[in-house]
Amino acid sequence: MTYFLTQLANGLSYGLILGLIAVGFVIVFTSTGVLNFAHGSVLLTGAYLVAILHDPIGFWPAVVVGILGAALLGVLINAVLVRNLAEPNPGTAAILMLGVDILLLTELTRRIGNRVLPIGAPWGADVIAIGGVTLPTSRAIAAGVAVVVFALLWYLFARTDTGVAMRAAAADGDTASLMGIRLSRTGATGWALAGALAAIAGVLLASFPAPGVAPTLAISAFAAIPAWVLGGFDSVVGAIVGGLIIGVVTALAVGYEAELHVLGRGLGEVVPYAVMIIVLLVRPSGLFGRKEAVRV
Amino acid sequence: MPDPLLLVEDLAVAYDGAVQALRGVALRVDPGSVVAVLGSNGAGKTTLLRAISRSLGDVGGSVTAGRISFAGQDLARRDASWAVRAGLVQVPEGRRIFRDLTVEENLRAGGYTVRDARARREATDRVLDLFPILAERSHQRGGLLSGGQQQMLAMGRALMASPKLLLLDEPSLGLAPQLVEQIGDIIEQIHAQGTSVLLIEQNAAMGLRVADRAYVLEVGAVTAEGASAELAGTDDIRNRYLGVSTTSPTRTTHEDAPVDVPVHLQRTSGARAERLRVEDVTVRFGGITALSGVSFTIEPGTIHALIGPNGAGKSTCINVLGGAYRATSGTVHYGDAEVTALPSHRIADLGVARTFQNISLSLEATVEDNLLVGRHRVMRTGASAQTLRLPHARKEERTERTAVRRIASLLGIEQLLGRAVHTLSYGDRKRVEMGRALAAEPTLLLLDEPVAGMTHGESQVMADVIRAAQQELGLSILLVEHDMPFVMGLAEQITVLDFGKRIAEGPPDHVQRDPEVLRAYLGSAAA
Amino acid sequence: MSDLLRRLPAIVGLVVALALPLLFNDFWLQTGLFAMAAVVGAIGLTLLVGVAGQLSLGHAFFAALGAYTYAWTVGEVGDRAAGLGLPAVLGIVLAGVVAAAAGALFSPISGRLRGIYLGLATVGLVFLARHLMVNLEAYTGGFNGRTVEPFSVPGFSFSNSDPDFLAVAGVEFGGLHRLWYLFLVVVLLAAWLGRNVKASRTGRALANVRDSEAAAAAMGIRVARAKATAFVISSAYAGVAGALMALAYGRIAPDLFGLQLSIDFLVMIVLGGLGSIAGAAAGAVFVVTLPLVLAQYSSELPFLATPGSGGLDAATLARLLYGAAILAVLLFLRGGLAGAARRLRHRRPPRDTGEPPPVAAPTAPTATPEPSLSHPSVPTRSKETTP
Amino acid sequence: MKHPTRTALALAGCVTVLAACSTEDPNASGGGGGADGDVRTGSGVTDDTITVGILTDLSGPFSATASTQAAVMQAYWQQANADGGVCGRTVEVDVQDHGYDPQRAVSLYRSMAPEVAAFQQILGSPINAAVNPLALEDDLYVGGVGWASVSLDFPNVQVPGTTYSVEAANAIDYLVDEQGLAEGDKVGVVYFVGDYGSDSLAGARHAAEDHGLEIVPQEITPRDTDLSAQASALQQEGVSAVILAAAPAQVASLAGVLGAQGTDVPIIGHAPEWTGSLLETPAGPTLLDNFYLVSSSAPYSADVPGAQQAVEGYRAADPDGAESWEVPLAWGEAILLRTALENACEAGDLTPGGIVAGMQETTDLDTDGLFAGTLDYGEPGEPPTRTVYLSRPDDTLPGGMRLETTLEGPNAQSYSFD
Repeated sequence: MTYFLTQLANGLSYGLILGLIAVGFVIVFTSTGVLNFAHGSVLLTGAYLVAILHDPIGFWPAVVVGILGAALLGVLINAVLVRNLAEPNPGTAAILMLGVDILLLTELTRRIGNRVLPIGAPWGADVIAIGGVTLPTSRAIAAGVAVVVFALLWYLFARTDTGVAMRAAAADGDTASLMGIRLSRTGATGWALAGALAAIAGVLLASFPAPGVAPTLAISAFAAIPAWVLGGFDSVVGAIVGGLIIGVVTALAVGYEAELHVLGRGLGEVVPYAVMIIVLLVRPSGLFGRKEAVRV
Repeated sequence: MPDPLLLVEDLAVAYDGAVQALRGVALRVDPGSVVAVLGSNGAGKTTLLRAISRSLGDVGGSVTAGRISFAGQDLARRDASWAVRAGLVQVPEGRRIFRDLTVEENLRAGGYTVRDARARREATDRVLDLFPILAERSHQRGGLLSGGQQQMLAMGRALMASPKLLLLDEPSLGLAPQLVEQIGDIIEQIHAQGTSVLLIEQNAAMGLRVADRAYVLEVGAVTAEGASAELAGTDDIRNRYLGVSTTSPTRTTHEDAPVDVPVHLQRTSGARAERLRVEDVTVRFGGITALSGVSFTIEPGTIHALIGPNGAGKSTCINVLGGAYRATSGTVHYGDAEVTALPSHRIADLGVARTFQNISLSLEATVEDNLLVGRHRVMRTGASAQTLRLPHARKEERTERTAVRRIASLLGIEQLLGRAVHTLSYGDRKRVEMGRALAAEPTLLLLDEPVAGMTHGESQVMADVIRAAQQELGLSILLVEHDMPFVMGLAEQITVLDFGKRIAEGPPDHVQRDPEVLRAYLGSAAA
Repeated sequence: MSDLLRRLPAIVGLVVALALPLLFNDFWLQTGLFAMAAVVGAIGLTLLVGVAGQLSLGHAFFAALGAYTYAWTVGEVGDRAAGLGLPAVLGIVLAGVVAAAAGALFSPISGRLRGIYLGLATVGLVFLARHLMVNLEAYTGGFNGRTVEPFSVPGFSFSNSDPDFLAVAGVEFGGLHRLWYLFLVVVLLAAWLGRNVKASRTGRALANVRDSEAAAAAMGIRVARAKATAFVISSAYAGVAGALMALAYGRIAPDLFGLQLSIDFLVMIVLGGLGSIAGAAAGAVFVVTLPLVLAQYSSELPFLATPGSGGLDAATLARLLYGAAILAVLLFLRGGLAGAARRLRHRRPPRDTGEPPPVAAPTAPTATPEPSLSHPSVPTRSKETTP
Repeated sequence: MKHPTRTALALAGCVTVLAACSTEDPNASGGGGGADGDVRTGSGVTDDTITVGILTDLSGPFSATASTQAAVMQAYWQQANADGGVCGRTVEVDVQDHGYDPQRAVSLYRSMAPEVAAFQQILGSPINAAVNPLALEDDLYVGGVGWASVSLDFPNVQVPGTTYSVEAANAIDYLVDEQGLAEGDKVGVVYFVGDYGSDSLAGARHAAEDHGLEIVPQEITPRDTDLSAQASALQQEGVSAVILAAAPAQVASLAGVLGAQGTDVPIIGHAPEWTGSLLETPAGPTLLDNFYLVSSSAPYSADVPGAQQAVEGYRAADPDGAESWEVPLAWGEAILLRTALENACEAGDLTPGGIVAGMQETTDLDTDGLFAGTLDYGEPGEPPTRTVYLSRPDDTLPGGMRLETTLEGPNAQSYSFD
């Protein structure tokens, strides 16, 4: 039982981080209609900034720089590239982001080399144990940070003008612009938010038990795609729930791999996608997605 | 004369660089006045508003000539956000409230441009004062409000920016009579508070009631203007909305003259028109009842029209018949088959074809290919035979191309067969849409506003085409249209809808004199 | 006359394709094989994405299925991984058929989801494929993969043996040369069939579904089935492309069919110009060969650092240039490569028919103002009636 | 779909008939190029030069390790050329980047194969899977591959030391002999999906069976950098030791979690998962206490002459180069190729096939400790040695690893490659 609870705790904390990444996908998608294939390299950029700066300027200032840097990167990608597409549609935008991903990842790989850059987080390698259930302290902190970030997001979207404007723009951009809401600005805000969330997730993913920042960190953003799809493409809540589901399912699949051996080795990698496909079979628009309205 | 608040001079607008939606439009709104722009569907009313509120770009339109100035400022290089900040706020057609946001959040989005907290509080108070119901529903999601409440929310949302000029796009669309009255009162109140209003209306009764001055827009050009009281009395308006007089001075023979050479359409099968019975059909969407207990019958081989003011439920009715919408209750039978139980493509298999109000052709494909899509149902060879271009598939393809050419020549678009649809004018697109439906060899043809946005000459040609097709193919036709001369000259039987209910039925001359119909169109005064 | 003119580029292209093996070294022959395999897959994907408006990132799954089906069908009985020892021609056909069948199995999802939503759902297939490839060791050889029997017909093998020596016009025709012509035949067939599909009743129905599902349904088109059909067709193409890849490699392993392959296919058709068969082919050649060309030339630049020194080395530069090339096409070429070519052709007056169409333009094609006959970006659906 | 094949046949037929074709090989009699003096030469060899190829990943995910190895190899050949070259010829190195893309690798192989005498290195397991069969067909020497057993299937491939399976079997023997594991104990094996991980698992299984230990396998992917779930599972099973076949990120993660939750068991890893910077991560203390490395090549700071020469040689060429396990390994791999070339030269056959034969004639090579044991490539299908190095982390040394001893346990000897 404690074993189960340990895996559950692991899964939930990991799921919350996945949620942070998935929310970034949702926000970029709803505010500018872009499937952000470069989300992973933005995440890596944020984490990389923290890793190289924590020594000279201290961890917390470095985190601030990392978050701002990733946010700025997002804004620039949107302003310089996405908004200047010759043929703006989701398909070309997605491929554009692949191009961006190639550029960012190549350059970061070159800079990082074969080092693993420590993130320099003050929480060390401790583990919390409550009644036999163990969880790395950093993971508990990560879960806490994620919950706080989600609360802030909720406040932003429900209580502030900017947030309401973003939701309005996502729901009906055409009408929102008639309210004086500049779609270019909500788009920029969306990219900035997504970048900031990615940087936070990057720092959390690079801290213990992970060793630090390495180029493979960028791939971890892909793990959030099933969470995003499963939650419904345009739902922030869905992304968080999706993250939790994927996190828990993955942790359990790994934890009970021995018992599930009939299904083949390496189950942890395929299970998130299997869950995603099953959910889509039952609910094609995901758990929390708006059903596409059929209008004539 | 005071300096105008809004001045539109010689405005021309085109979509996708090809479709001319407005030309030479001039219009002025003086401070403190209410101005109405009347016109039927496709006349370019919404385009005009979008040009003023700087939101044309979102839908692929652009101003090709003329200028618009607001409070002395040229709007040419301004965006929608600037316009709102300058005090020019639009309430879009169909309300377009944010359904997933609460009432409060909707208002908040409306007040987005107001940075001053006190000004915003005052605006909120003013709006809640005007619409007390919104205060009660403050925490409900917008999508849960009734139609009238949604309209109020949409107007309240716009008023949050404390506009100098409020642009209202068809505020009465789809609302019950007492609500329309109420909206009218509210507009007057808004006006009394010092806000000028530019009102776009299809409901002439409503528009003429609240406006000081009105313009009539027709096929992208202003055809009449004047003080509301004067316009309301003219025969022109009566004619345009009720088609009482069948001779119109603007009517001329179109250059594409009706087809003299008889073009013969042939059926590939022996299908025959059946009786269509609509029984007690009700359709609800969220809080709105779009159709309520509507029944009528279309006899085989007749032309039946469905008319009524905008929002009366005509399109909803056609969408139920075509299978795009589900009826909440009631049944529709075509012959022995129950249409209401079938998906769209099965209804099509029964021999029911339709056109769409908002043309839905494949824009990048050629006219010929679009027409061939209509033949989908008729063609028989399998996909693999076509892919391998086996002889019989090629033969069928040739036959079908000939058939399509025949339909094109009936519609006078034969020379356009090789052109991509997005290069065509609006009127030609309408014809292609009609051709695609005819290509399906229907026994029942549902036409949703086939001549909206066409000139009288063009619509006359269309009438000839419809009549010819009906005779050649022995079709039943259900027609939804606002162009009354067109309807009155074509239909054998007319059903009139208002606010989702059937209010009259009968032959044209009977319907034209029905007091209920007059009231619905022109308001109680006219009746 | 004008018909001949219109076909001239195609004819010239065909002659060039037939002649190239006489000039190419093994490097370019091998690259050409990969490019041609990619062309087949890209044509299939453009039928799905460009014509039917559906997105798929699952192409690698179907390619893998095709590759392994071929290897299994043709593989020797009693080899390390199972095989049926059937004729190679059957192997290629089965590769398409099995992939199509798998595509059909996916129809509950492919028929119900639209566009980008379907694209993300299909990502799952790639991971599923990998799981199967690694775990079904008896058929796939597991992680280390399995060898692929060369293509052969009785008495002639498309490899370096049987006949052991073959020369045409003084050039020795080894396995790569022979495969080149085999691939060329498959590519031409794929393009021809693709064009027929596009121009057929099915193709028109798919385009109509893309532009308006409601209108399509009203014309009697079964929307869900049309979407599933498009998916099946493109799966079959991917399966054949996979079989070609297997032949080009000679040995297949799960790593060859990762998500990157799916993404590459998508890059090909978007760069090439959605919905255009020629565009898909051009995009495939672009994506397969550009990194190689860039690597070739960037290594000759003098200012670059040596690998391992941490400076900007040639390989990194080539990769950066490749990324930049993708951005450039998307930012500056409307309608991708096919769109640019179309504009080039439209630039000269239509009555001028005496000369062949221009092959290359001296200036950037985007410099010319867009004619009104351009490709609309997104079909406008301005007015929506809300009931 | 019958149609396509018929057309294909028809077209193939046309080509055959129309073109001037021949099936007589005019060169059939003369095999393998011209002879020069007493040394026969083939591709990549002229009177003054021998060209060797490096086909590696300079722009993809393994670009960091790959470019270090390429730089070390180039430094070696530079030095070798300065000392007079091989067989009276200068050795030129042709480096090409495949970016970890198998298609590019195969194409590049096609372009390099006619121009090189041997491949000093072909790097990346999907690349090896695709290219090695082609190299076998062309009878070309391939070096610089990983230690996965799959390489032994290719007689033309020179494995730099023993295999992961033998390393893992040695590790298990060591655990039983020195760490007191006994029958019934459990050993966790956390391994990457793929040839590397599964080879390690196979070796561990073999030795565990002999000792009556139970293996608890956990498969992971390079993407898994948080191994909390795996660590918990291992703790739950009560393992007494862990063998890890992964990359540095996984070492740090697993060791960190195991250490933090108080699972004080030895963790044994393979060479590719070590980097000195691991000691700076939160897992550092645990690694110092519990980590062991089994490897075929000596660590960077190993106190053996071969490794010291390698480090000196590389430092001379690039004073700022990386201080990592790649240095002695890549240097040693260059020595392996040099030996093969010299053997071929002696035999008077510098054709590709002659170089492969030269490699197979390397039956008793002592690398001054660069590789554990003496190397014998005389028996294709068998690794050249079954001896491995055991090293421990040491944060005072460059590269962070101290060479402890050599191992050659009974199960390492009995492991069979069939």
